[in-house]
Amino acid sequence: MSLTVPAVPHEPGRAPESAAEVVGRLEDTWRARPGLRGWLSSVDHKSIGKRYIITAFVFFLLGGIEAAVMRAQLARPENGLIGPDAYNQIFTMHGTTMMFLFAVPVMDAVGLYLVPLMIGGRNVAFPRLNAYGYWVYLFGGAFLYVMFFLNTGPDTGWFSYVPLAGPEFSPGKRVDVWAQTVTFTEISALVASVELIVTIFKTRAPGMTLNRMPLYVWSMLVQSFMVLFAMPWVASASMFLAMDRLVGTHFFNPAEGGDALLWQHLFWFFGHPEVYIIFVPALGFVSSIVATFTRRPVFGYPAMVLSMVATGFLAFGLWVHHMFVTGIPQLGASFFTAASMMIAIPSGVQIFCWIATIWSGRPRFAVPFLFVLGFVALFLIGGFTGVMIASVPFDTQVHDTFFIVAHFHYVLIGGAVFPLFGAFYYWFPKVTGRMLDERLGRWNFWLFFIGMNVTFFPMHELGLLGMPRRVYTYLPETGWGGLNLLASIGAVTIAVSVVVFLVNVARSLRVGEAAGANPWGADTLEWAATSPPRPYNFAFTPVVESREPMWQHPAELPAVEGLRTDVREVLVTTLLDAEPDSRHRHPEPTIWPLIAAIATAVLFITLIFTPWGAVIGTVLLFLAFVGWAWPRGKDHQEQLMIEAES
Amino acid sequence: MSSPSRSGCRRRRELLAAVLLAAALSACQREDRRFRTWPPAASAIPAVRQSELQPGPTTRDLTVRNEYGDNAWAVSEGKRLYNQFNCSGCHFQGGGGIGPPLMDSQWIYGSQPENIFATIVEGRPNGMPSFRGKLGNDQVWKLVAYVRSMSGLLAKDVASGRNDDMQVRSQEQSTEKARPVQSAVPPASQRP
Amino acid sequence: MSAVLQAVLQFPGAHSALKPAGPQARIAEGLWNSMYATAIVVFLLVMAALLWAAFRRRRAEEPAPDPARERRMRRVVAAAVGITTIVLFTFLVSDISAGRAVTATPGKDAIQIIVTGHQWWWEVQYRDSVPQRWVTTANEIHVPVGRQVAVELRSTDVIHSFWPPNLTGKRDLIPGNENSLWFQADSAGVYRAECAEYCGHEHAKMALLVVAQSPDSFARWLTQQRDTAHTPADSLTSRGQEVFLSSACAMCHSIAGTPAGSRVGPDLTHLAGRATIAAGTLPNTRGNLAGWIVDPQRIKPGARMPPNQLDPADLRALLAYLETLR
Amino acid sequence: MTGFRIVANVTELPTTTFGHRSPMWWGTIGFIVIEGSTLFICAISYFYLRRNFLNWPPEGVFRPALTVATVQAALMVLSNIPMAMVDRAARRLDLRAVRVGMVVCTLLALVMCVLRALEFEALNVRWDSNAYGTVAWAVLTAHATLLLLETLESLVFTALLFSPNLEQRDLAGASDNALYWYFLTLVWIPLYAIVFLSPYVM
Repeated sequence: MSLTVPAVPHEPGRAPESAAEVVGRLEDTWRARPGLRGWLSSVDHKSIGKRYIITAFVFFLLGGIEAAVMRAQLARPENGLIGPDAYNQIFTMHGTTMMFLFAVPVMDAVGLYLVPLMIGGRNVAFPRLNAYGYWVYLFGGAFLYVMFFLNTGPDTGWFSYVPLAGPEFSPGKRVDVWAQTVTFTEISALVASVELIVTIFKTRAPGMTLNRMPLYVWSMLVQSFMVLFAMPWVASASMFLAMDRLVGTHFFNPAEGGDALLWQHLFWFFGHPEVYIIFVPALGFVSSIVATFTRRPVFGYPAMVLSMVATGFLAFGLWVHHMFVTGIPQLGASFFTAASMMIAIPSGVQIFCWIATIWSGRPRFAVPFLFVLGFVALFLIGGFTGVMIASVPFDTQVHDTFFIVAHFHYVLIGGAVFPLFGAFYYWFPKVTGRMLDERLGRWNFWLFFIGMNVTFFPMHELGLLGMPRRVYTYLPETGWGGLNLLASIGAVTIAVSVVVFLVNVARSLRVGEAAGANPWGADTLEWAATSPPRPYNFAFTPVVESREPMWQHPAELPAVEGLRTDVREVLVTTLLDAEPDSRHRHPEPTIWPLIAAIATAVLFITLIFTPWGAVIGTVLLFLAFVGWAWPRGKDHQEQLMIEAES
Repeated sequence: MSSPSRSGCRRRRELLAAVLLAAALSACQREDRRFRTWPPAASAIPAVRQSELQPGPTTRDLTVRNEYGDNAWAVSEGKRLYNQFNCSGCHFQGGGGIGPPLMDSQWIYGSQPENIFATIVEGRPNGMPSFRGKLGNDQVWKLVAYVRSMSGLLAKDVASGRNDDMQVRSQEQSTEKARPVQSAVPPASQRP
Repeated sequence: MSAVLQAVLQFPGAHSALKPAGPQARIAEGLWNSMYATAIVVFLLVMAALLWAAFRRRRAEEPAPDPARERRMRRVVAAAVGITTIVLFTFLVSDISAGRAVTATPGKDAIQIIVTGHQWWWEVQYRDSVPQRWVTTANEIHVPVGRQVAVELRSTDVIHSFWPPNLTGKRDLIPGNENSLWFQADSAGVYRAECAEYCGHEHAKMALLVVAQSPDSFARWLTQQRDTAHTPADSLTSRGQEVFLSSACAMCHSIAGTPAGSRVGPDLTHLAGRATIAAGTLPNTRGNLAGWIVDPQRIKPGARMPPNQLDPADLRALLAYLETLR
Repeated sequence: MTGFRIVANVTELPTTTFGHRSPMWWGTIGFIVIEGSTLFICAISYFYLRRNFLNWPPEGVFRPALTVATVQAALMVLSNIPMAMVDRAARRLDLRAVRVGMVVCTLLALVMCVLRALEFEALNVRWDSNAYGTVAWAVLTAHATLLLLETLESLVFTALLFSPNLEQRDLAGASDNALYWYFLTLVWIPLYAIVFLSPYVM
């Protein structure tokens, strides 16, 4: 009763179908389901990606509002705008939102939207899992904000150091909310990383060997591996914390043999790579934009790839430099100093390669390219201060001061948010079919660039003058008032620039110039699809023969035919050389990922209030996954075959 | 102007708003950190009757509501004060020793907040000192809330978790509620 | 640049890493100066290269990737990476040697101090071979100029961090992990130390003063601190002492020589000799003290000091008594 | 819009693949990495907290009982034999053998769940007694969670094998399930050594 490979529906010598016919049938097969239910059951990486990006951007705005409130409070000494309780919640919300709900998700989101298009695929490898990841993320973020508005916002910092965040010093449910939000977002980030790795490994267009992958796809591959190895640390740590708080375990209780430093090791073993998890995709944005706007391939492709991989590895050897003032032995500290300085080398390689690319290319100063130039300036400053604080004697002076606040905002805003805004301007026409306005874009860029420097440059000085971080106010006698006021004025400028961006998006969606498939004359495959792309992305799976397929064949791409068009089917290729290997069934739209995400949310939220939550949640989750996994038997061709054989 | 369906919709919305508001208020109460305001009940020491006899027609006392009993932060402050003011010197971590145990269901002088308040402020015979004038009313009410949490009389999401100390008893938030029983003396098993 | 900004904005320097008054702070400042100068040079070079690359005048028709030019570019990029590596390596070497100097163990004759962090104040203890000569104070360290001070750092609740930037870098106070550091003040003066690890509501108002004085006056100070409090001499101050002992004050504070011996709050035996109250928050004046006693939550919301509704006469007496605690 | 020029036809390619040719296999590897890291972190924490104690287990705590845990460890190793048979049967598309093997393995998984409940007893310490108890429970609970999930998944998958909706490519799922099973049972051996044996030697 063994089964055999099914007979393929293929007639040798048959004339190839006409493109119009294929497109007609693909439209039918891949059509999105109508109505609200259809919307909720979408598994298309583009609709999920768009939701993901918009959600992350909403969190960016919320985090920005929190930042504005903090800058208002700190604008002058002994300000009475908000008290310590509100301030502590707000600065914790700001950090948690920006790191867990904005920066990592938005990078994953853009990747989930772009990567399948860039590698000539129809969708991500596990579309339902993708939808599940999004819903879990949405519920996690919404949960945090609902609790915040109920005065249950976490108030122990985005790093939640024990014992302050432990059961004795943080009564109530605030820190539990934080711990569970972290768990939610870790799940979605881990899901996205598995998703992206397998998509990149197995569904690249035929001929797109690893050596021909766009640099952006490389950056997402490196980032996904980093997520895979970093996120379990914080997920475990937050679980330990929740257990200490809820069932009285002693992970962090020194009196019973626990250890407060264990938390710091676990947290920073995740927390340092986290910065690079945010930063590495930005390198991919920059490389894409630089190539397109200098009209030449990025100089030194192998060096660029190797330096991203090196960054990914080195990022795991730096965590202790967040703990230089906890009293670790000097020899150990020297190792981490060395590692922290060495990671500047791959960054240097990349910056030099981009400069070489720009020098030898023919630059066009469109808005995305402006953001890249701004990125280089800001990231250099952040990088320099990064090298400085790798030095133990200097770090003991500026650790936990506004100097560090300045440093990582230069790295994260300069190094990640600027490229991200560049990416918004660059790929907006692909996603919406319309161009963003260039004039508003320039306003957006210059206000952001100036505001960023006015806000954060004085903070270096404040740190050296002794202003610690995370203070809700300061005394007039300290003399920190002037620079703080300056920083607050800069924050207003940044806020205005973000408003300009929102106006630009709102206007361009309605009256923006229509973009063709490839408005910038770019080199990668996503520009072969229509703007916005159809649900199946490409009528035929393209075949890749170089690193710049769209420059090589601007008019007509080589492609393969033969994937079924009556059901959703995608092509699976081999890992290294991307040779066509098998045809893989793509799931239909389904509501079950949403239901499974609701069950997950019930599990984590009830767990805060009762240990029975584990039982209730597990049962619900089990039911949801049964519904998810159970076959619908849509395709009779395969089914009949197995019945006949058994 | 208001069609039935619309008013029904509005009623539903009002209901929703009310539910949300209730949820918000209950969460506020649990999570509030009120540094300066005092609960109304703290404005005066309630006179708790020591005798059943009373002049005139028989009346019942109004139960005093200790708002700190719904506030996790106040309860944890109470726990801190309990240790700092050396309540543990006699009652230990609730198991009792020199003084009666506080984590069981037996109450000699009553389990209501105002009873415990009176016990702390007035003192009791056989060793419980009077803390009148030594503690602010506010602090006493926090202690009252914590003492009640030790025998599970507060909601579990308000009661404290473990301290960063040696483990001598299971944490308050895992303590099952014990129905208070009036008893003249501590049960024999817990007598020293 | 920082010097210019300072000149323009007139910062006081009692709490600044840029005005070193001790060996470690001086090493850190030296590192900062050299790294800052290097950073400016490198930044200007890289930005010049970038702007030149972007805006240089181009011939009308330049061939895109020209192999000979690519080879030249490869050499330039490799050279730039090489220089980067050398600069970083220089930093590393100078940093490690600086690190050695900073962490060297203090000498045998160093003064031993125990600093204990509490939410949100500092307990300071000078130990001695004779326990009767131990001195406990709060929120203020007195040290002699030119002598090493070894500080043992402890915490009873959450993590705090001890940081007098003019003297030395910071070190965390971690419950369950004993830490220590040493510093030395090279010139007399008052230096401020803020708590540098987020520790809850009043992390912003948890400061400590380091008073560096001549060895003689330090010795006088220490001897005087060993005394118990004077017995009140007049009726007003003895009434004040009565108020202290019979009210909530004595539940938390101790005054050596009186029955008040609780260790919950700061030791007040020599309160009047300290420059500030509420952990470096307010100058120690009669008015501030009165405001602090009556309504501390207005000054430090969340602090553990409860409000005290005292009769005005009692308050006056109490203040008069506290002012005698020199 | 760019046009397309057909250069190849992929109709002949198979729709069922096993091992590293299948995306699901890679997905499973991904989740093995995640869960393996989680277990690794619990194990690291175990040794990190060990440093805070003079005696391990701390004084006054009994060492864990070994009988149940040893039986469990042996069972886990041995269960790989039927699972490897399922894996091979799936690869040669032998539906009947896959059905029989999965029923056996699912029953074994249920037995392991029962043994796991007994293993908690065998630790001889509560999670809230001290950090030793805490971290021993953590290792055991982390693995128990995965075991429970795998048991549930095997149950569903076995039921699916008897469903009329079964498709040929579902058999690749049996192979992926086997891969996860190898991980789950074999990773227990070092964890067993840490939680149950190391208190006798450290």
